[in-house]
Amino acid sequence: MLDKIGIAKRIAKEVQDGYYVNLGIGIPTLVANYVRDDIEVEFQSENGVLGMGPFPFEGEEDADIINAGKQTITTLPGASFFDSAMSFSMIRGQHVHLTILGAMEVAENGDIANWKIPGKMVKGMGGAMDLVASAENIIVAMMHTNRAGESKLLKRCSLPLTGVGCVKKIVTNLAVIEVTDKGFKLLERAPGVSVEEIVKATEGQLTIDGDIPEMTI
Amino acid sequence: MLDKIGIAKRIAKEVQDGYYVNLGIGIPTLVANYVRDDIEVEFQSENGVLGMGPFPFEGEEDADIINAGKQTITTLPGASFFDSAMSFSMIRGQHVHLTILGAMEVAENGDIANWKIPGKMVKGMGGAMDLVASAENIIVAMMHTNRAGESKLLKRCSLPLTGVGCVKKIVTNLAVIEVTDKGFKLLERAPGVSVEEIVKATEGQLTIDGDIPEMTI
Amino acid sequence: MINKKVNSVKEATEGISDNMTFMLGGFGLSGIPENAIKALVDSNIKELTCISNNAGVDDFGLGLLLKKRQIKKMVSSYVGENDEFERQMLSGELDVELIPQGTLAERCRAAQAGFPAIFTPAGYGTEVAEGKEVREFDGKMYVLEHAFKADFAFVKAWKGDDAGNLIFKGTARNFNPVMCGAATITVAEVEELVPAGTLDPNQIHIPGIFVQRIFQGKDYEKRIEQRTVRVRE
Amino acid sequence: MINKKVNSVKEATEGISDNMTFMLGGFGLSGIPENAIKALVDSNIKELTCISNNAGVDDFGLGLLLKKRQIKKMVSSYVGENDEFERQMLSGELDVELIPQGTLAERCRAAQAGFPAIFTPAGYGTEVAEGKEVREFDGKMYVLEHAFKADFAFVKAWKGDDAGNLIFKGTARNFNPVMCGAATITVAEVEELVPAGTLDPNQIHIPGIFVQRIFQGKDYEKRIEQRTVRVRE
Repeated sequence: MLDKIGIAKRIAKEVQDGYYVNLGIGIPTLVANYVRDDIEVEFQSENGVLGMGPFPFEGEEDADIINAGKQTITTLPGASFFDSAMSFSMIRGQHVHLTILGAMEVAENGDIANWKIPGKMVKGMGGAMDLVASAENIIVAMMHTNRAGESKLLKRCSLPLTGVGCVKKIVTNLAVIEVTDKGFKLLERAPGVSVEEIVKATEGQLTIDGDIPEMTI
Repeated sequence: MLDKIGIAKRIAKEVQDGYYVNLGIGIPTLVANYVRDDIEVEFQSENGVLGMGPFPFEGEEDADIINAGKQTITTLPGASFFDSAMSFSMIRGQHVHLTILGAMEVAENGDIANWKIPGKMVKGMGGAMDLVASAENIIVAMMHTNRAGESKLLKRCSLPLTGVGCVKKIVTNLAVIEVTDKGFKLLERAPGVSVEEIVKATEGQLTIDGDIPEMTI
Repeated sequence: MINKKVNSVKEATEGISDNMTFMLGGFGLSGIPENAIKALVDSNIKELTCISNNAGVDDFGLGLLLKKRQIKKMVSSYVGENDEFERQMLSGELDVELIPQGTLAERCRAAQAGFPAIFTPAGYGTEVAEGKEVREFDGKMYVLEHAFKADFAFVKAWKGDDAGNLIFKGTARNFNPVMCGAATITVAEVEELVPAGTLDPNQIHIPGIFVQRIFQGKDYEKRIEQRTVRVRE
Repeated sequence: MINKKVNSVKEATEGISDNMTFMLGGFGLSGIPENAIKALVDSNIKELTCISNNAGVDDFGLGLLLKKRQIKKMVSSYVGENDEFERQMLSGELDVELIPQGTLAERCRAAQAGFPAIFTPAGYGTEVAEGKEVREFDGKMYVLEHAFKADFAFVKAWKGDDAGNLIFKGTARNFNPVMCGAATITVAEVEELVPAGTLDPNQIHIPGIFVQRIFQGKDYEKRIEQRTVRVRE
């Protein structure tokens, strides 16, 4: 079974040379730490920066240079700053190749819910609805089940949607799953996790085609 | 009767303190030379400059600094350069207060035709259609009649339109005319021009209300 | 040069009144018009509608207006990090309209650029699209979203000149440029106000035509929400 | 940093072929991609559709492609100053679609920004709006215009870096920024190509994400169409 860092490490393998990537808050943010050194990747943050680098050294924080999680950041050579309209031009115009974000629920048709739980305080969708409605390649990072042990990979989402039919891949603590025309398809098992455990934890239609390899991270 | 410079001088009096102004090619371009010195005005050119100044001194021309007439220009303190989308944001968003342009025909309902003569080589509308569809205040600078002596102030335009119901005022070699709900309204006569001459040269409905003063330029 | 300079935040905010709609730049606490917000708090005007990506924190930014219950409605994409906001929202005192961040930006830009509405894919199939026109283009679905209308836009820039030209710094740029010219009156406050002719005309982010009033801000706090650092090895 | 640098205009124009649609930056002869145009001429590809505000003059700019009859259709706002153009247009050899300048800019920007279409007031009530959807918003009429689709965009910038970031100069900026990212492949040529990290991230006009290939241009002629000067007193 993977922990959060394991999920981030596995997703990092999906990042390819030449990709512009938008990382959501939480596990997705960790992905940046595990991308291979020998490929060229740039990270975009929807508040208006491309070419994000690591956190600043203590004492070098700048209130005017933050990411979408409001964290102080630095930039790398080749970086640029821009306004919110241009930022979403990059996203909506599909210039950003890959979006990695968390979710509360994903449905077998690729629907995603990650912004609102009725009856609870709703903080808002931020840029998530733009990202999922636009990106060609969307990978969800999440736990396979919620705290009550219920599957988060569903036949249909029960929560208000963030976007429809958009998720392409899901990496959880248990598995790597592709979203296909015929529902979820199991691609890889997490180390030490059996196919049976994954089936049990998945409510939506799950296709298992032949031997399912254990993932390497 | 006014010559082209006279028309430009008369129109210059319409330019008010704090106005951003877009000047078309021809007579309108001359207007800049006659605006009062004691008011603050900035000239915009739709190819991407605000705060245009006079032509450069010989030897100081820069191929990268031109106006919409492709003439080399200079800029004044406070000027800025921008792309074509932002330039038309200024125009379409009505941040430019006044547009002055030439015309082949103006109709009594404010329609304007100034870009195309069927059967002749058509060069294109450039920014004129955006300008006339957007500006709150549009003044047309033109001769009252064409070379054949026919009125250019018509009941309806005969040429393909550039914009509908948009012209607010017309300054010709003979008169200053306002476009109202009830058609053309004569405001001023050019020096030495009689009301009768103006009536004769105007095909569209022309309201003459009381004594018509001779203009001062 | 058309002079946009005013001498105080008081002069810059002249004309504000109850029931108005304001746009306010900033993302989180970065790039917010600190001086204008303080003036709004001091003015005691109320029943305001505020279009702003976020709603500040309890004791800073728009949180200061919320605390004094001057805001009737917030139009934002994300409103976390604010207990008083949560209390007013859950109690029904505060009306909140949540819209996608890119839609928020583009509805401002539409107002700036004279577009009545835009078609965006964001929110299609979600409750954000409920009651709105949707349309298919090339096999993809889009939602029709309208340009905002606002009385004042309050923005914060890094540098500005008397002609109203603005330059922003880093990610403090965010929503500030798209709000310029998107309201009837745009008020810009800057960290450094210089005479016209000082800034490079080639490097202006927002030309002065989109700004009605500009003033030299003061006492910028520029608070950091998430101070994340790494250790020097 | 994702490296966009290619070493020659030949490499930069790889993949061009007959029947393609190109966007070309520039206003008049100012800010046109001189190197790319020459490469297109040398390539002998034909039946091209060119989206460009103007069509050059007889012996420069797009006029060079017209002279060799490589262009099937021009999409422009203004096409004066070109005798060969006039001859081909009047003889029916060349198809010409004239559209308002602001509409041209915004149909590029729509493609760049992922919008399928826009509502603009320009051209309402004229032949430009014939056959197009019109709609009233707040008592004003607008025409629905669609985003362009193009295979290549050729743009010219003043400075650029290996990451594809661009800075333009003066009014040579014009249509170049709005065409970046508006085609499948954007090719930028620059007067000065510098290593990534050299340009101020705060002063980039077009971030490299909108550019697929960038190269150091050469032998810029930068011709002036109307040399207007005043006499030194």
